[in-house]
Order: sequence, then structure tokens, then C-alpha cells
Amino acid sequence: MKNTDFVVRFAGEGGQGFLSAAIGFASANTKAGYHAQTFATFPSQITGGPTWMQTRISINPVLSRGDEVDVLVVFNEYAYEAHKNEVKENGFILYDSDQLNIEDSNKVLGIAFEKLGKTTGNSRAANMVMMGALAELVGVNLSVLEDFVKERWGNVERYGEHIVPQNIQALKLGSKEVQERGLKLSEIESPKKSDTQQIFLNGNDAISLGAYAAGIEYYVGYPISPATTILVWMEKNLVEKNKFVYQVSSEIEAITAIIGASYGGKKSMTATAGPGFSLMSEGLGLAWMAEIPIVVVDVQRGGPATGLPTKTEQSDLLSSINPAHGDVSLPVIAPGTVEECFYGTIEAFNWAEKYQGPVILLSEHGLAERQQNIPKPNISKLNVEKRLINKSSENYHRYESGNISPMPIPGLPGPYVANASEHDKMGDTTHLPERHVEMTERRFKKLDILKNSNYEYINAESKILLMPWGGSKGPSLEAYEKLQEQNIDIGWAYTMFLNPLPEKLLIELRSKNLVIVPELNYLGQFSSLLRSQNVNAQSITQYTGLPFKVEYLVNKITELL
Amino acid sequence: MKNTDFVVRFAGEGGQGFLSAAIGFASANTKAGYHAQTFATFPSQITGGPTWMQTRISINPVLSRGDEVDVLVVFNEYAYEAHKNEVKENGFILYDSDQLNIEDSNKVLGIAFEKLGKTTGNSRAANMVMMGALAELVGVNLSVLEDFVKERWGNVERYGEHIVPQNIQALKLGSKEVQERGLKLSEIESPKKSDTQQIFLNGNDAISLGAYAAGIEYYVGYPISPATTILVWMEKNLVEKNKFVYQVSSEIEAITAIIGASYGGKKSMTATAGPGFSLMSEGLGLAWMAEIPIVVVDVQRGGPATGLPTKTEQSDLLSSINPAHGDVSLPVIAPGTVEECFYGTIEAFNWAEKYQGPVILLSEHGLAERQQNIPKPNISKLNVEKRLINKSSENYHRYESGNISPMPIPGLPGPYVANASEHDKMGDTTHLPERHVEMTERRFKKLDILKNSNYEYINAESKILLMPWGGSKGPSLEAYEKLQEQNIDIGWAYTMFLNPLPEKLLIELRSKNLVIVPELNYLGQFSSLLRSQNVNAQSITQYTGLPFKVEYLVNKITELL
Amino acid sequence: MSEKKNPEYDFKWCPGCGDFGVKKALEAAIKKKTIETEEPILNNVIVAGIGCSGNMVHLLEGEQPYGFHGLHGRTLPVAMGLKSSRPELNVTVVAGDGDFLSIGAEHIAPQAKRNLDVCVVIMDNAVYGLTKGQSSPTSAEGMITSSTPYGKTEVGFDPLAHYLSLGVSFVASGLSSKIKDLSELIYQGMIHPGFSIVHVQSPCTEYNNTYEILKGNIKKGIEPLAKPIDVSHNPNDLKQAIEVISTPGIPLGIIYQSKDEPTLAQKYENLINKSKQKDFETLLNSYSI
Amino acid sequence: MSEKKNPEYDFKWCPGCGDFGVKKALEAAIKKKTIETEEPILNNVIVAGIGCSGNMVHLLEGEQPYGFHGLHGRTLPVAMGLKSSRPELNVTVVAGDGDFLSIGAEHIAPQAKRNLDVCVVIMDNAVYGLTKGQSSPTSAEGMITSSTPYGKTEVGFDPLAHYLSLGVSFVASGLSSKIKDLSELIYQGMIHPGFSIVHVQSPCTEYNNTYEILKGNIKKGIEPLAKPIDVSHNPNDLKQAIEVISTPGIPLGIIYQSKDEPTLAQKYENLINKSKQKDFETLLNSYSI
Ligand SMILES: Cc1ncc(C[n+]2csc(CCOP(=O)(O)OP(=O)(O)O)c2C)c(N)n1
Ligand SMILES: Cc1ncc(C[n+]2csc(CCOP(=O)(O)OP(=O)(O)O)c2C)c(N)n1
Ligand code: SF4
Ligand code: SF4
Ligand SMILES: [Mg+2]
Ligand SMILES: [Mg+2]
Repeated sequence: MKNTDFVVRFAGEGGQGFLSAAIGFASANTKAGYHAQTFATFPSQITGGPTWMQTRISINPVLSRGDEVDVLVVFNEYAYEAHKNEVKENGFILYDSDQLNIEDSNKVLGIAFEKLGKTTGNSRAANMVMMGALAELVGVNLSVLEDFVKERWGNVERYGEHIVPQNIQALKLGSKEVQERGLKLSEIESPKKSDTQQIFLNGNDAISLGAYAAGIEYYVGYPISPATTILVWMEKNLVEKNKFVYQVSSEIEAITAIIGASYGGKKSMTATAGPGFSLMSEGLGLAWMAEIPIVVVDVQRGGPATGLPTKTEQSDLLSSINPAHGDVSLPVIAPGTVEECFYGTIEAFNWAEKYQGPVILLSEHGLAERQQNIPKPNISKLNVEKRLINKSSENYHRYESGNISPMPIPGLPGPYVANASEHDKMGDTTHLPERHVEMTERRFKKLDILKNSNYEYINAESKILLMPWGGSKGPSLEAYEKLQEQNIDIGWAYTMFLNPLPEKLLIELRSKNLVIVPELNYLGQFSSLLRSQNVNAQSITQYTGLPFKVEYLVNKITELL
Repeated sequence: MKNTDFVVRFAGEGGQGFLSAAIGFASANTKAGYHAQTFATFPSQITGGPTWMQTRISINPVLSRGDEVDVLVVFNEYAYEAHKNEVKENGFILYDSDQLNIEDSNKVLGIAFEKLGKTTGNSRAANMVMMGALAELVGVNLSVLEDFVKERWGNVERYGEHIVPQNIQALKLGSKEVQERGLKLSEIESPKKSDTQQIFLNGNDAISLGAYAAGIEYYVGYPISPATTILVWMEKNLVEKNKFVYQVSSEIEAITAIIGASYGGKKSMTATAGPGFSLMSEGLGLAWMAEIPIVVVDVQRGGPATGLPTKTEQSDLLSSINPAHGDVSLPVIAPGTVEECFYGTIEAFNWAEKYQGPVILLSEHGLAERQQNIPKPNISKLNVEKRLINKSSENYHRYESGNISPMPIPGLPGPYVANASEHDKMGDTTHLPERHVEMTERRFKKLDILKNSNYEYINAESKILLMPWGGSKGPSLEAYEKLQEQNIDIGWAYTMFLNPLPEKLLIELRSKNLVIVPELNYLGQFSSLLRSQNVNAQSITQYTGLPFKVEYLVNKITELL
Repeated sequence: MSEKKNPEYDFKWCPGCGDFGVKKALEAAIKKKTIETEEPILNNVIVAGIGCSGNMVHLLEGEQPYGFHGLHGRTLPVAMGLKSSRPELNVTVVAGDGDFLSIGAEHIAPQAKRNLDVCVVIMDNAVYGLTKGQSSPTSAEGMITSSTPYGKTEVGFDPLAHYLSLGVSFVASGLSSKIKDLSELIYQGMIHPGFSIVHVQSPCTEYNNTYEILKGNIKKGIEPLAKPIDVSHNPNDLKQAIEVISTPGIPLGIIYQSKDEPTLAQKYENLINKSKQKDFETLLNSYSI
Repeated sequence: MSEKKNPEYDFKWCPGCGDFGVKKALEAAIKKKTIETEEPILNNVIVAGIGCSGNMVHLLEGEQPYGFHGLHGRTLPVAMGLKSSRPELNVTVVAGDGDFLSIGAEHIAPQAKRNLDVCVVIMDNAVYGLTKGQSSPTSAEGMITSSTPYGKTEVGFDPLAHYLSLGVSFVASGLSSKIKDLSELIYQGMIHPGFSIVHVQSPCTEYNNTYEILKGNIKKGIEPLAKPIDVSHNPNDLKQAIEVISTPGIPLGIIYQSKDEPTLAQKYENLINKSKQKDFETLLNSYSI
């Protein structure tokens, strides 16, 4: 039987340049029609330090990073020691035999990458030798990599005419080394060519593209891992007429500036991570109170406080719904895949305009740093909400109607005061009890507009549901499929719309005996929210800074059944 | 039958000086052995504007402000119009007949306060005439006020020898006016002299005194209503050797400075209200992460955002338990009476030292501005926790033992790094998954130490419990007593220790069919927390900026039974 | 006294409060600006801080501009968001000394370095009015307030020197009781292309009544502390500006005004010229495999 | 290279990073201070910001002082809490230009006005190192970074002028590669009674390598930008100090040092003398009825 997927891990020291090789390998395979997902953890230091990245290649869409490693490529001794135990029983470890000296076993495979590469005449072909060896080991047709090489370096004017044949030669040398030793995983099935075009990107790129598709006009932010790349993307791509992007001096400036811009009529966003998000508490309350649409992206990292900047966690849920003092309940959308990062961002902008207030897009390190292929979005099919703008002239009252009212925009009719204190219909401060009642109810009633969102719901008859959120979706879905294979009676529910939950889904959840929530935090934050909404929910938690493994979930779920 | 209590309301324009008369009246009655509680709302403007204050006098400890008014004293037309409808069927309205012209009815009583006052030779005796009239109306023995006058102005060197007889004369004139017209509520019973000495103060004073009793050494804060008076108290009373108090430049400076001071070994506190509390989010996460004991007082006001600075609300509960990103669950103590403000503050300091982390004291405007008599605390009976300080010399590791470890203090042995990033046993940054697991569990396990606190639990057999929190305790208890009189089967549970809840109480709560939670917010924040802890709880909410009325609660509770 | 826009609004300044004068001056400046530039009043936005001063935004009489009354200390970033996205608006910030120089102090330098084209009017009463009389950065060392019962231990903050050192491109100093002069200063700040601050002495009659000190009292032989700047002063000269603020007393008038310093909007315009126009499809295609 | 205190600590500066030099200088200054004042090393606390620079607190070698590694931008208030409550400690702040001058900028003026007696060592590389190369306040206008791909539109911030204008009572400027000189500056800052800032040029070899510009390169004919201050300079004279920083280039040495300005601790001492000793019973009795 052929394999349907495999996992290759590359491990060494930051700066050794193997990361681009790893991404190149993933990308080459996606070009051939395979699906790929990368996973990496970095130390917080800038250069050097133990670094690794793995790529899972599959004939099906990849749900998780892969529990175990089929082939490990190591670039130093430390990497070998740190990772050797995660290689599968029948997997392989590959290394440059001139650089490392690893005790021999039938698992371990030393090839003189560097030396063989140089024989092609290209002094930098070592990685190509390595990739050729890899392809042979995992049973990927060498032509997949050859095509990649041709496209990547095919521009003769730029790269000269030698580089392509040299690299192909290197690929072959690597492949031959492996062939000669007769080592091989069982072959992988040929890719099923998908009928939709694919793009290959990470979660933060997907969020940035989603914001662009939703018509973002204003972005300011302050650098913070793992959200910085969104700022960098915007700085590159949002410098346009009638748009504005800026690195501001703090997260407090960021949140209040985007509120100012949105008050001025612009679709506005900022992105941050935990520490910056906490600093935005007061500003988020202002946007809620004054009813100003904004999108705030929180790319979660390990918390609390400065926490674990380069590790993943899903522990900002409680504080993103209720970040500030007073009665607030912020809408939260938590994408679970790179694709959902794109569509979830568009929905976040739509929600902000629909209910006229702040929306939190709750992403996470594990999505931000993951490279993945997804179907290329079709622009013409995207639904983008426009702002409802007031045009009526005389004595318009911004906060009068019981529900959503068109927003007046400076320069246009309907001047009012956007007010963080309790206010009357034109925005002037008031302390009248009946006004606080009226306005509080107005602010909460608007949330009803957001309660008809999509959700996944499979095997609805089962009295027990598996319901992960955010980036735990992938490993949970894979676990769910494993349980289905074992004919275990369990249902599946999922939505990225965490607050407010889709109304119909909530009714379903309440009818279950148990809703199992895999989530990457200590408190079991989502299950706790579900219980407060009268759902009998229980969490499977993990707080290691790493995503779930599928096997772990299968075991834990089975224990709960 | 004699009355057991009555309510007098004084209403006019800020600056008219009747507020001190109102407090004087309350204080005079407490001197005689009555119990008193004042209640006031102020406009946010500084001088002028509609202002009122009411005093409830009783032979029993006063639980709530009193739903209805027995006697209304008005100082202008607007006050008459605004308050007349809250006077009881058989109540009275008192005013200065030379200043106001109010249509006559048998309820309304004009007396020439000013003019009569002047006849005593003291040009400022108008308020004394008014108080004399009041005493006669409500059936308080005039000697109560005479004693008050003697004590207040008895210092002959300071006030001269005329003022006391003049004021007593004024009291008598007022009293006589009322007598002559034959108006009177039914008489109030004589006070039961209590055997403990009483003091008369408001909630913020009680918090300040509590902090002092607990050994506070460091206070910095930033002004904000309704917490400012705590800062002002400290500025007056904490300027001492080895103590420090300062007005700093923002709430962010306040929270991080008290963390620095506590790291240095000092018992530290700050006080704020909603907007300032939101700004402290990140700092609170730091204290949790680095395990630094601090007390943060949040005197709640109407929210969200700038909200309703001069009105009361209980809407910061969710954000005080979970103010910041990441896995945190801050201990929260919410006093329900002025007395509990005192003892709750001591407990907050004790908790901070016991579990070595931040503790939130959640008070509210309604407590801060309420003057009340409480039994004078007995210093010798107070339990005050001292800091557990490390003294061991060699290679001490601050975060090593599984549980609480003594804190090293700069200058003493055991240097370590207090670290907001995840850390190892000596406080150095680490990203190791096993360390994040170990330290996260360490931080949460410490909360167990706090789970054996006191609680009230009455009529334990009932399957339905009434369980208010914070300042809603008083009116709820009064409602509970009314329900008891009606022989309705309902139990009572109460604690100021909201997070973590006393373990035994939580077990009890889980065994109930219904726990009814009166609370002053929209979301039903405490019942939602209880539900998340598997308690079948439901809220009675109110979000007017005002405290509950007893009658309202009785009706709402009855509906739920 | 100001007529309320609507009967529910429940804030009034105390009798004699300096902010009344600032209100009149601001109203006149806005009026002049709308007339001179022929721009509609609706192009005006008042961004207010939290303090007695910030209530300005609700108390303005006559034809109403837009208003934003947000958080304590955050006027400038709100104004930054608004002005950088809508450069055609006339954005005026009103705030108190506590709001602007204590909790909001961090926001001044960035706007100065960017040269954001907004006009800031600070009502300095050297005290926290709305929270009932605590010390503020501009309170003098030794001053007794409710939060400094034994005297303030911080050196009083010199706002004008601070603005100049940060490179604020228009700095003026006014007195709330000199309404006409003040109005002209605010107007000049509004039309100045760049970051403008009009720092106004606006006494708090309730907690820090400085009228007599500022205006002097001939009968009592008290010299006025606040005096108009000599007409010979050239505000384009930074050195002269520094000298003006270094002489004792409070100078009234335009202290400094830079010439031809590009505004943030102009600088951003240059960036746009450097960058290539994008469209969504192109961006998407850069991720093609 | 620095030996790690323990094997778990997983941060190292990049090869050539300026912060290595600062580390050595700081170690030497602490050593000298403990010897000269005969105070134990345990009386030293290093309060660090978040940035490559802040990792200093974990990388110090030898006998260990206490450390505090908290939040981005909040070194000064932590130091304020610590020093105002424990005046006998030697508190040193280490932070980067982003930490100190951007997100933490609001905290400088208050400490200057209070004259809090701590010594601040800023590692200025004119870039955000730890977040991988965005612009910082001290980046020059026009500089290309990952967050300013078309050039920075803000005027570069002049930290030394800023410190002087705020009244910081000791201001020095150092270069990370001149370890001995730098160490002496830090030592002087530590023993100066009052708020001291030693602002260090500490190049980031990864994102903004300015070694050549700062130190010059004779072969290429590049003059050094950083030059020692002339020995004739009198640092007690503020006017001279302003002149020193106004001449082109980066001056190295003590720029300004005030004389006899009381520290916060001294001022607070005066307050205590004014206030009456209280005890709990007396306070309680003031509420008696
Ligand atoms: C975050 C926050 N902290 C504190 C407050 C309370 N507060 C309201 S106004 C004010 C100070 C007002 O002083 P200033 O800015 O000088 O204005 P003024 O009232 O004197 O005009 C403060 C501290 C608040 N609203 N928000
Ligand atoms: C509140 C908050 N915002 C942002 C960050 C992310 N962050 C970490 S270091 C840093 C900037 C570092 O620059 P600098 O202070 O100049 O130090 P350097 O790394 O250059 O030494 C930032 C923005 C954070 N940790 N906390
Ligand atoms: S308190 Fe002072 S600043 Fe506030 S309104 Fe009254 S006089 Fe004006
Ligand atoms: S990124 Fe720059 S500042 Fe950070 S360690 Fe490397 S060289 Fe030093
Ligand atoms: Mg003020
Ligand atoms: Mg830097």
C-alpha cells in the first residue's frame, strides 16, 4: 500500500539557511499537486539558537503538523540529540556525512551533501543534493523537484544558463545515493490534482490579504511577535491614496488611533499579541461604548504577561470577550486554519460594520507561522459590507433608533459627539438612569445581528460532541476522523464565530450530554464560557506552548467517552 | 406601634451646604445609639447641579438606603419637583417658607428656617431650626440633637460660649413649629444601646483604615472617582518613616510602581476605578506571572469606558478575575458593607502575602460614598499576615518548591530575577514546554491556599438560595428577611470571597436547584461565573447606576420561585 | 452663561471658571476659520480629553461641529487617527493639563516628530479640576493640594519649554480672560500647517484661583504674571523663542512658528509616490504556487 | 562570550552585538560600586526592559545582583517603586531605545521632576532588535526598515536634548565598544545622587550596523561620528551642556551633572518631618461617634 502522507523535519541552528530549503521543499510539492503544511518553532534570540521546521506533505489537505517524523534532516549534533526520538520506527535520519559524525544504525543516513553539490560546479548546491535524497526516501517523483528548480531559476537573464542543469544534477546525485543504499519509505500516492488554483502562504499573510479584500483603509500598529509580520505587510502594501499605514509609538496609540480613523469613516484595523492586547483594554471599551467599528487582531502567544513570545497558546479568549471594565461582550472570531484566517478577517470587518463596534480576530502563533496551501480565493465571490453612512440632514441623532443607525461621518451631515461616557441620543453626556438602561440594552441588542453565522455540524444525532476552537481545529478533526474509523459514536461541531455563538448551534449544544473542547490553555476557557451559557462542556487542555498531537487527543477523548 | 426606622432625604443644589447638615443629622442619631446609613448621588460637575443625600435611621443595623422617603427636605423648586413622588403616603415635605413657595397640602410643611434661626442671635442657625423640626417630625427625642450640639461646639475656647445655647434654642424653635401644627410620624423606638463602641465612616475610609491595619507600607495612585478619596487619605496619613505615598502620573505607573515596591519587600496597594483598572491589565498579568503580592482596589462605577463616574454598578467582576491575556485567575474579594470594606481589605493583604500574587478588592461607588456606623474594630483581634521572607543563603531558588516559597528581598540573600516571561526556578527566561507546564500549575495551585474562607449560609435545607455579592448584600438581606416573614422557603448564602470561592460553599451551591444572584450589571456576571463552575445560577440584574430597592428584589425573587 | 444644547446634559463649569473664556475664543476661532476658508462647519472636529476642560465639546454654542469625547489622556492618538486618514478635516484638540501632560504625556513627542497638522488647545489650571483638586504636572513645587497636603515634591513642569524642545512647529501661549487675543492665537494655530499647541492659562476658581497672580492687581500692587510678548519678537526664530520663555513671567502670544516644515500628510504623499499601486489580484498572485 | 548562568536560558546576542560591550562595562561598574561603597552586591538591582538589550539581566556574569525583567516600556515605574521604598538600594535600569523612548516615553519626565536616584543605561541601536528590525524613535528620518520600506517619515528623536530639557540631573553619552570609558560613565551615574541617564550607542549588527559610522574608518577616510567631549567642558553648566550636544556628531562623556539638587528621597524626608506620626488607634478614633 502506498503512503498518503509523510513528515520531514529539518533541525539545526538558526541562520544555517535550511529553513528556506524546508519551505522550498514544501512549496515544490504543492506545485505538483500535493498539499503541504509547515510547522516551526524558533528561539526568541535573533540569530543562532536551536531552530527547526517540519513539513507535512499529503495527497489530502493537511490538517495538522503530523505527530511523528518520517525523515529527520539534522544539521548539527545538538539537533540530532534533541529530535532523534521523534522519528518513526521505520523512519530515517539524514545528515551531511562530512560535517557530522553520527553513530551508525540502519535509520541513519550520512551523505556528503556539500561535497557532492560542489561536483556539479555550483558551490551552493548542497541543499539540492539533500532534497534529491529526501525525494527518493519519501518516494516523491524527482520530476516534482526538477519542475520546481526549472521554475525557480529558469530566468536565464537573471540566473544564467548553468544553474538549472547544475541543480538538477545535484538532485539526481542525492537521489542516487539513497537508491544505492536501497533505503525508502513506502511510496507516496500521486497527488490528486485539485480543480481550484492554490496559493501558498502563512496565517498572517492570509489575515493581511483578508483585510485588504475587506477594504481596509487604515492600519497602525506596534511591533510584537507573532503579529509583527502583519504590520510589515501593511507597511509594504497599504501606502496608497486614501489609505494610511503607520508604525505608532505603542499599542495604546494604535487602538485609539484606529478608533479616530474609523470615526472619520475609514475601515480600520490593528494587530497585536497578548501584552499589547492587554494595553488596549481601555480603548476597546471606548469603541464598544461609542459604537465605532474596528478590527483588532490578537495573534495569541504563550501567556500571561510577557509570557512565551515564540510559542503558541489559546489563552486570550476570556480577556478578548471581556477585556475591559463594565458590561461589554466583544464579538470574537477565531480562525482555525490559514484559509479561515483569510475569510475570518473579512467577516471581522463585516461584523464591525454590521453591528458598529469592535471585533476581535483571535489568531495564534501556530497559525501565523504556518505555511500552507489553500484554494485561491475568488474575489468576485467575496461578500464585503460597506459602512452604513448617514446622509439625512436635519437634526439627525446618531444613537436614537432602537437598533443600528447609520453613522454620520465628519464632513457629512449629522454632527454628534462620539462619547465614552454614557450619553443621550446625540452623544452628549448624561447620568440619567433611564438613559443608561436604554443605551446598555441598545449596545447588547446589536449583537443579535451577528448570531446567524456558519458552523460545521456532523453526526448530529450523537449525544457527545467534539468541538475545538481556533488552531486546535486541525488536530481535532484528524482525531475525529480516527475515532470515526473506529466507529465511535461522537459528533463534530465547529465554528470560528465564538462570540456571539451562532444561535442555532448554541441550541444544539445545549441538547448534548457532553461537549468536549480541546484547547491550548490551562483554564479550559472556551468550555467555561460554554458552561456559563448552559452547555455541558468539558475541556481537554494542553499548555506546553506547542499544538496538540492527534494521538494525544484520540486518547484523551476516548477517556472521556 | 412605634416605628423602627425612618428615612430623611435632603435635596437641593450642590454647594448649598445641606450635605453636612444631613451627615450631622445621621451622626447625631448614631451618637444616641441609633444606626444610620447615608446615601447620595452627585452630578459630575464640581459646584452646583442637582444634589441630594438621604439618611436612614434605625434601631437596628441599617441594611439598605431605604426604598421610600419619610421626610423630604427640599432647598429649591427643582428638588421639590424631582423628589416629591418618592415621599411615602404618610410622609412629609419640609422647606424654608421664605425661600420657596410650594402649593400647600397636608404633606407639605414650610417653616422659616433662616428667619427663625436668626432670632437666636446666630446668623447661621437655619440648619438647626430645620433639624429641630425634623426631630419632632420623626419622633426622635430632641435631647439627641442637643447632645450632638454640645459635643460639636462645646469647646468654648474655640467657638465661644454663645453658640451652644443659640443652636439649642434653634433646635427648639424648629421643634415647636412642628408641634404647633400637630404633624408627626409615628414615634421611633428608643435606640438599643449597643455594647460595642461604634465608629461612623464611609467605605473608602474603611478601606484606607483596613490597609493601615494590615500594615500597608507603600501606596501610589492616580486620581479617579470614586477612588480618589483613598489616595487623599493615604497622602495625609502614610507620610511616615519606612512608608511611602505618592500621586503618580498614570495608572500604568501606579500598578508597575507598586509591583516594584512589593518586589522590594513592601506591602503595597493602589486604588482606582474602571478606566484606570483597564489600564492596569498588563501590570496585573506581570504581578501574577512574577508572583509579587499586591492589592489593587477597584471602586466600581458605571461602565464601560469613561461610563458613569458618579454612579454605582457592579460590572467589573469578569474583568477583575481575568483582566489580562493568558491564563490568569486573580483572587477577588468584594466587600458588601462598610464594615466588610475594612475587614476585606485586611484579608486582601493577607491573601496577597499568602499566595504571593495580586489580589483585587472590588468595592463600588455605593459603598465608597456611604456613611455608616460600624462596630469599632478591635486591633488586638486582627489577624495580619507577614511576608514570608527568604533567609537561606546558598543557591536559593525562588520558584523551585512546588508551592509557596519564601520571597528573597533585595539586600538579603537569594538573588533572583522577577520575570514576566516564562522562567525557570531562578527566574531566568526559558521556553521549555515542561517548564511552562510546571510554572503554570504552580501559579494555579497556589490558589488552593485561599479556598477556606468564611461565608454566610442560612436555611441550608432550602433547594433555592439567594446569593448576592458586594454592595447588593444589604438590600438583598432585607429582601430575604421580608421573604422569611412571608414564610417563603429560600436559603441565604453570601461571601465576599468571590474568587476562588470557599470550597465548601461551592459544593453546597452545586447541590441547589437554583441560586438567585441579585447584581448591578447587565450581563449577570457573577451568575455566569457560577454557571461556569457548574452551579445552576440565575441573576436578577439592574443597570440604572443606582442600588437595588428592596421591594424590587422581593418582587423579582418571588417571580423566580 | 452657556446654553446647553439639550436639557439632559448635566455638566456646568463653576462660576468664574477660566474655561468659559476659552469656549468663547474657540467658538470665534472656528467661526473665523469656516468663513475665511469657506469650509463647512461640518469639516470641524473637536477631540476632547476627560476633565472639566474636556466638557467643552458639549458646551459649544451655535452651529455644531463634530465631537469626540473619549478617554483620559488619549486626545492626540484619536486626533492622529482622524487627521492622518482625513487630512481635509480641521481637527482641534481640547484638554486639561493633567490629561495632556500627565497621563497623556507620551503622545506629544510622536506627533511633534510627525508634524501632524492638528491644533491643540490646552486649558492649564495647574490642578486636577474634575477629580476635585489634586496636583498636576504644572502645579508648582511645594503647592498644597488634596493629594499633596505637605506640599508637592516635584519640580513644576514647564510646558512651553517642553513643546519647543520636542520640535512642536507652532507654540503659542494665551490667557483665558483675554478672549479676543486667545481666539486669534487659536485661529493662527488652526491655519498653521503642522502640529500647533496653544497653551492657555485657564484658572480654576474652585481649586486654584490664579486670576490675581496672572492678571495682577494694581490696587494691591501686584504685577501681572502674564504679559504680552514684545512686538519685536520673531516667532520664526527658535533661539528668540527660547529666550522669550526663559524670561520670568508667562509670555502671551505666538512664541514659535516653524516655516515650511512638511506635515505628516505631505510626507506621506511622498511615500505614496514611491510605492507602486497595488490591487488585490496582484497581491494574491504573489502567493501563487 | 558570556557563559550562561544556567543551561535553560535560551537567548544569546548576535555575534558583534554592541550589547556585549555594555554588559562588560556594567559588570565593571557594579563591581567598582560595591568595592568603593563597601556595599554588598545584594544591594544591587537591575531593572530591565523588553528587547535584546533587556536580556542583559540574565547574561551578567560573576556574582549575581537582583534582577527584574518585566514589561516592555515599564522599567522606570518599577524602579520608582523599588527605589522610593528602599532608598538604600543601588537600582540600575537597562533598556533599549524603543522600550525607553517609544512605549515607555511617558515615564521619563516624572522621574526627572522627582529626581529619583536611579541610574539608567540605554542601549541605543536606533532600531527594534528583538522584533527583527523595525524603526525606533532614534532611527533617522528616511531610514529604510521593515516597517518603513519607503523611508521613515518622522524626524529622528534627539534623546540627549530631550533629557536635558526635562531636567535629568545627570546625562552622559557612551559608546559600547569603549568599555572602560563606558564603565566609568555608568559608575559616575550610579554614584550621582539623582536621576542619571547614560545613553549608549550600542550597534545592532543584524539590523543597523553603525560601527563604521560611529568609530570611523581611517582607510576609507570616514571620520568617527562619536567623539570624546573636550576636557575643557564643565558638565555642571547647563548652557555648555546644550552647546556640547548641539555640535555635530555624538559627544562621548558626561554632558551634564547638576549640583546639590535634592533627590526624591531627600524631599520625602522633609515631608515626613512636616507630618505627624500616626498610629492606628488614633486614626480609628478620628471616626468615633
Ligand atoms: C484612565 C483614567 N484615569 C483617571 C480618570 C479620572 N480623571 C478624570 S478628569 C481627571 C483629571 C483632570 O485634570 P485636567 O486634565 O487638568 O482637567 P481639568 O479638570 O483640570 O480641566 C482625572 C484624573 C479617568 N477618567 N480615566
Ligand atoms: C506591550 C508590548 N508591546 C510590544 C512588545 C514587543 N517587543 C518586544 S521588544 C520590542 C522592541 C525592542 O526594541 P528596543 O527597545 O529598541 O530594544 P532592542 O531589541 O533594540 O535592544 C518590542 C516592540 C512587547 N513585548 N510588549
Ligand atoms: S473645578 Fe475648576 S476647572 Fe472645574 S469647572 Fe470648577 S472652576 Fe472650572
Ligand atoms: S538583533 Fe541586533 S540588538 Fe539584537 S542581539 Fe542581534 S545584533 Fe544585538
Ligand atoms: Mg487641570
Ligand atoms: Mg533598539
